[in-house]
Amino acid sequence: MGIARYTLWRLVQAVPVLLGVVTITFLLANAIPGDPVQTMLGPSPSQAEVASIRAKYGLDQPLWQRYVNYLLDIARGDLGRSIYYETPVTTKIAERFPKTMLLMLSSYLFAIVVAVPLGVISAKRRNEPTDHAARVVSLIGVSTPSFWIGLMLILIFVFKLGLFPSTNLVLPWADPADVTGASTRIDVLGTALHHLALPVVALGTLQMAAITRIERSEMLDVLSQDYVTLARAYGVRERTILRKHAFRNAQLPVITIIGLQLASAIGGAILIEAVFSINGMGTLILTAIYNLDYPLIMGTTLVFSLFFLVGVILTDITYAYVDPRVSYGSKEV
Amino acid sequence: MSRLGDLFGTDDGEYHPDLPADPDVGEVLLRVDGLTKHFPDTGALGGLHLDRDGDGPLPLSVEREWVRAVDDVTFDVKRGETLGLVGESGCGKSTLARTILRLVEPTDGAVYFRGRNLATLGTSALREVRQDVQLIFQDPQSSLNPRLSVGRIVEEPMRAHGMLDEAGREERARDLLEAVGLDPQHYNRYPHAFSGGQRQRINLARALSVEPDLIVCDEPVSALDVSIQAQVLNTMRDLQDEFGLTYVFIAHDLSVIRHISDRVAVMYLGKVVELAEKEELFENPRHPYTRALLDSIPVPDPRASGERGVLAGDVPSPVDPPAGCRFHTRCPALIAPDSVDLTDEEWDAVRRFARAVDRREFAATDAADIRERYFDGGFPRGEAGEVVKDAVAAIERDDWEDARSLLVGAFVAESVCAREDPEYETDPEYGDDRHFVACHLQRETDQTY
Amino acid sequence: MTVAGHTSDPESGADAGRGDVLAPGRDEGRTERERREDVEARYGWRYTLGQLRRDPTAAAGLVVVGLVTLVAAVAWVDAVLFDFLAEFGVFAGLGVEQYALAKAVWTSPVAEPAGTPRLLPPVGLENQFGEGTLAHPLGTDHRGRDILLRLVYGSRVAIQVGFVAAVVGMLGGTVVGAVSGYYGGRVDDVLMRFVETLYSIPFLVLVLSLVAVLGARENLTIIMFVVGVVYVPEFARLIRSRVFSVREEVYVEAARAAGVSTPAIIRRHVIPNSITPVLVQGTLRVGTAILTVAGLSFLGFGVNPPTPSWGRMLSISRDYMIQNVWFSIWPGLAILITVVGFNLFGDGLRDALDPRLKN
Amino acid sequence: MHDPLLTVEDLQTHFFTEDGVVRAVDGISFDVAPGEIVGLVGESGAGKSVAVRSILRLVEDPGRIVGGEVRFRDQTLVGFEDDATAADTAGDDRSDDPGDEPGSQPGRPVPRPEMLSESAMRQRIRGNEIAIIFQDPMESLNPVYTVGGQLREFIELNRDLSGRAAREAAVEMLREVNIPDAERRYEDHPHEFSGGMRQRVLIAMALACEPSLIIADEPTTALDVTVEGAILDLVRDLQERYGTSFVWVTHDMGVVAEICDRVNVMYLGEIVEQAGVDELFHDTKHPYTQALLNSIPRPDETVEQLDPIAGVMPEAIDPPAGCRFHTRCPDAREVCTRRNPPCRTVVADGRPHRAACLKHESAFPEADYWASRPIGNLERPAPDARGDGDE
Repeated sequence: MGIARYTLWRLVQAVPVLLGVVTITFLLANAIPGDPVQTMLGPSPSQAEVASIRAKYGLDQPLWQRYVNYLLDIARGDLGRSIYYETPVTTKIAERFPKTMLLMLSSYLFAIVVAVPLGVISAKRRNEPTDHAARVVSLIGVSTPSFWIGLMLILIFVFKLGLFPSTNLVLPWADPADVTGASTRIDVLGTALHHLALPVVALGTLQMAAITRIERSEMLDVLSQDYVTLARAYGVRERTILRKHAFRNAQLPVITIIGLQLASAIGGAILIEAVFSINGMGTLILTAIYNLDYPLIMGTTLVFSLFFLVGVILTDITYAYVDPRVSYGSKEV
Repeated sequence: MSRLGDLFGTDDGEYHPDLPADPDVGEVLLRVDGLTKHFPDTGALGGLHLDRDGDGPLPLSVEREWVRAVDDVTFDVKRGETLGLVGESGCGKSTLARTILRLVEPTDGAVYFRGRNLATLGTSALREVRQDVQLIFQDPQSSLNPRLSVGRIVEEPMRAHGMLDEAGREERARDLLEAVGLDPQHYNRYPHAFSGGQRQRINLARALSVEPDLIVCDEPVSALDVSIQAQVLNTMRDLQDEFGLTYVFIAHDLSVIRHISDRVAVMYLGKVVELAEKEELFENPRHPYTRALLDSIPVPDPRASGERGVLAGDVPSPVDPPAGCRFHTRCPALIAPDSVDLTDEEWDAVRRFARAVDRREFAATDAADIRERYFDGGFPRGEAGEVVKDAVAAIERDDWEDARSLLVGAFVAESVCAREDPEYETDPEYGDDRHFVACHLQRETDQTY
Repeated sequence: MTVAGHTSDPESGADAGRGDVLAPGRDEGRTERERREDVEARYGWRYTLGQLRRDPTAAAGLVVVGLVTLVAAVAWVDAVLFDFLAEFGVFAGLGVEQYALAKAVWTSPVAEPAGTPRLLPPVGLENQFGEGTLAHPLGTDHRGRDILLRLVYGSRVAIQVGFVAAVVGMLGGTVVGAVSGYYGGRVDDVLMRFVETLYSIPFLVLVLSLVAVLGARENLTIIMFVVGVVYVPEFARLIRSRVFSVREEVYVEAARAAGVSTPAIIRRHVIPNSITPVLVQGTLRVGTAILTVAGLSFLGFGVNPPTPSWGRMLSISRDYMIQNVWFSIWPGLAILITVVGFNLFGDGLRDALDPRLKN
Repeated sequence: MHDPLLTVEDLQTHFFTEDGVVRAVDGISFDVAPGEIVGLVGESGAGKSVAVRSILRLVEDPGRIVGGEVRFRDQTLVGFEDDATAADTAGDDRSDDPGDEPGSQPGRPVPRPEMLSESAMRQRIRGNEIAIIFQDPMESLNPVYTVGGQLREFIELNRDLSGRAAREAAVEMLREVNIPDAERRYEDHPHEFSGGMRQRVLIAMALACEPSLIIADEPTTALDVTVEGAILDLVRDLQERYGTSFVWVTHDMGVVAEICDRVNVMYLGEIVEQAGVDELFHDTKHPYTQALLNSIPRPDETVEQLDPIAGVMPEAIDPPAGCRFHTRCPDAREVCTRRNPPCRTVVADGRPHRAACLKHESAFPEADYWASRPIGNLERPAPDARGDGDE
């Protein structure tokens, strides 16, 4: 079975999960005690007001009817209207999503680029000072709240040193006309990177630390395998062993972890967006929650889950690509 | 065989006319009759599973495949004897042990223990019977719960069957530890403090605690070092004499089997291919597989002469075992189909060639080369010769699949070995028990008797 | 591979069919080290604890965890019992007025309740953002309250939340996972699809949504339960896979073969051998829960303003970063040290329980 | 007689664990002549695997080669000499004082200058001159690369072949070890091969590099008998055609009898007997070897009663003082508890038959064995250290 077939299989598997997520987001907003209308209108609204709002949001229909409508709406790409912003939820999400995407992908890039070599070096120099240092860094990394790292970075680089801006992000593909102080696309890119640096470090540290830990332990595990010893016994150079015989095998669990870390990265992104006042999906969901904007809560939750699911499927496919046993359907995996 | 009739019987204490009602009078303690176990080869999502090579739109299929782990196995075990069960990995011997004890549900067939069919017993009755039939496992380490003390482990079966009171159980546990050659003082120790051989002794003590009649031993010594193995084997024999035990002893090591067994059954791919008394089986093996097995074992004596008929190829998949005699795909003595009229030498050459093509053992694609290599310079005559020539032509145009199907179709599929399930009994040269051989070569032998 | 959406738990039967594939004589020819490790991979509890003691980092983790827990316990006892005991004059003449004052400071929304004895230097807005002094080693906050004291009382929230959330996750996960693993079949399918679905919603998003729809923004009790509930899928999967593998262990088969009843097998064999990874994961999850709840408090979910919590302190400190940098450093360090403690301890526990995972 | 291809002299490899020093290999000596199959036999824990890994300097942490010499032709693979300041603790009656720490040991050995550097080992010896086959064919092949790719890599490293030629050599070698349809199987991944086939691949790997010596570490232990038989036949056939020498590690006396020319029997880190295969089986000189032979059942004749060795092998971390086998030896005498005999020649015609047993008076006149009091192990229960002592 080739990769294409495996991909298809993996997508098929995702359908029930996706349906489950949709159901849960629906239940979150609809089956929980408490009347959203009440919250919306404040104390003692008139009967007529209540009825009109109910009708407007379809709340006068029975639960199953609303569920079916919700599914149909989603199938049409309609996530309802935000109560707070009074615009379609999809519009709002489309507006905010790119920044969150940028933030997350950049932090992931940062995390992987730092963690993988660090983990490998740490494993290679096991129990040497480099290893100890890497282990301390990764231990602290997984134990530190990302928002505090953000605060500390702001404290040092913004307030004390004044090197970086403290708020918001600039999209690197934005029109130079919309970006203050930029006249060319290169300027925009520079501004974007300038804005991105601190949030990326703050958000990426946890991922970086987690990946370093798993990279190290997997490398150690693989380096003790018979096939590595065998390669050594056939005179393969230590560097080649590390690069070829150990690295690829060690990446398998690392890939899985990278996929799963996406969930905590999304949580971190919400906090980091709050710390750096980035108007992305994170601040959007917070606004939705502060204002009990149910359609918006449902919509953002759904999009976040979708994002996570896509990430996991991508890592699975990568996994299958790296490990022939998966795509060939071997049971040993 | 009456197994189908019994299959639907559900009465716990079903009486079987073949067996005496009073177990102590009769000889047969355990009768395994047509026992079969097929496992569903399930993938993810229950019945739905990944269709690797299919070409439907979705990589899914709902078809179920079955692993035929044990297929129609029949034998008796007599009170006080040791029946050795030998076979290579994957032949189904461990599954057979578990199916006898109904740790896995049999697909078909019956297991009579003292006249009661274990295959149809209800849960509570089965639990009762398990007092009399015990099992010992291969891995002495993983068969002991690391979180229980040795005393607890040995007492557990007694507790389960409500034997004795707390103090009585402890006393008996200590006695048993001593009986299997351990220090009763170790009653409170945990399994990790013991060596492999000692752990297997703990297993023995546990099995003995409920005074069983029958112990099924699944590779009890194969994880042990040779010197320890000998100690445990000796202890097992002593215990057999002392407690009047009956063993079904499963192993892959023919030397161990020869040492411990009274009668031996050889398994291949889910079937018993030969069963006879020990001396008869080892000195007068009739089944080509048994012979190959015996030839393969390295003898611990440099002066022993040993020419070995190497068994080519791998064991076929139990999901789709060969029809007829399951060994026929590897058998060095495959019988020529009646339609094929060749001399023995010619048939040998054809068979060898067909095998080589089947496994693509050679790279040559030149007719002359093949003729030289497999047919000593001349293809056989007649119809058979034509088939061979066609096949060689197919190889020359690199169509191995075609060549294979030509040869298999003409020579293998037509053979009696691929068409009929062999079941023969012959008179032994050694001992006085019957000698069961599942090989069509016995046709002629039987006729001569 | 345990990625959400994966459904690869081979049926037990198919595995038993491959039972005899076990290679003979694997024990041979291995190095001494491997043999020793194998012997030691199976253990009694005493052995585990012995291992833990010998691991210096795990011991350090244990010390940190113990200290923070102790501090939190003292703070808790103080908060609950102080008034009660003071009413009976227990502290009369013991010089505890100082303490009473300090306590009043953290419970009060304003700087200083009327009528507190003035044994400590006056605290109040004039004392805002004090530098570290003997009286206030870590300085004072925007309202002139002692930061150290607030950290101490903040530990109460952190520890409580961490333990409750982890325990809720463990208990819930154990029930779901055990039911799923025990009944198997349809029940297992349904439960696992549900668990997988929950697992597919990013953790914090799920917590936030749940907290929001429950209207529990300022209800710490509900929040910590919600965090715990969100841990349930993870523990359920862990326990289920553990139960599945223990169920296939030979000693369980041996017990079945000996005629031991199913409840007894579960009680004596399955549970004792399934819970160790759960304990390890639970320890690590206490740390994660502390981080999560700190994040929630930072976002404004959690305890009400006068009650100190580390996340809330950090949230407030944002507005005063220019005035006093230490105000935003100490709570973060408190979180860091506590979580490092739990991580070290959890790692040590894992190494002790399964030496083969040790690196 | 030829000069030996490989000479191992007083090789010592210890493991420095938290619990103490494990003397896994404690002063073994043997040699391998060209074209010879030399067996290294013993039970688990005897130190066989560590010994052969030490030859190629493949011992991993916390194991370290701490002494002795390994020469291959005229090259020194391992060569240690004692520090000049060292007190001479070596000798026949090697005392087993437990307190030796790796750092504080007075006679800490230092590598001799002629010992090959790591890179020389890599370039000239490993794979090139000496190849190794491990016990577990499942674990010895990297699951993410094709079998052919791995084979080709090793060939390219160790022979003057590359690209197409290396590939052809690899396919040729796969065919040589009877892998059907080799051309196509070359592209397959290890998990698509059965256990026996993988072991063939490993043998092909070893042979393809055209080494002078192949170390086979229990290569057939994980295999079924019929597969094992086929592999043994294959090895013998290939050995005759290529003239490669083998060091064959096994615990199976049957395999030893079948394939080896000379045999070294190991017990607890030491070689206790060294002989040609026929002499070993039919003129056994060490009680351990004898006991081992007495305890195995035979496939070709019915042995009514097995005569096992009492007790279990002690832990190498705390070996018995004196002769290491004396706790289980039926012939042990009082002197055996004090003196640890080295392996000395007891029969000298042809290649020497060596044994490390004091009962051979001609070789150990100083021990005065026969005058010593028998300690009668058979009646006495083995000392109960930590629950060991099987009988």
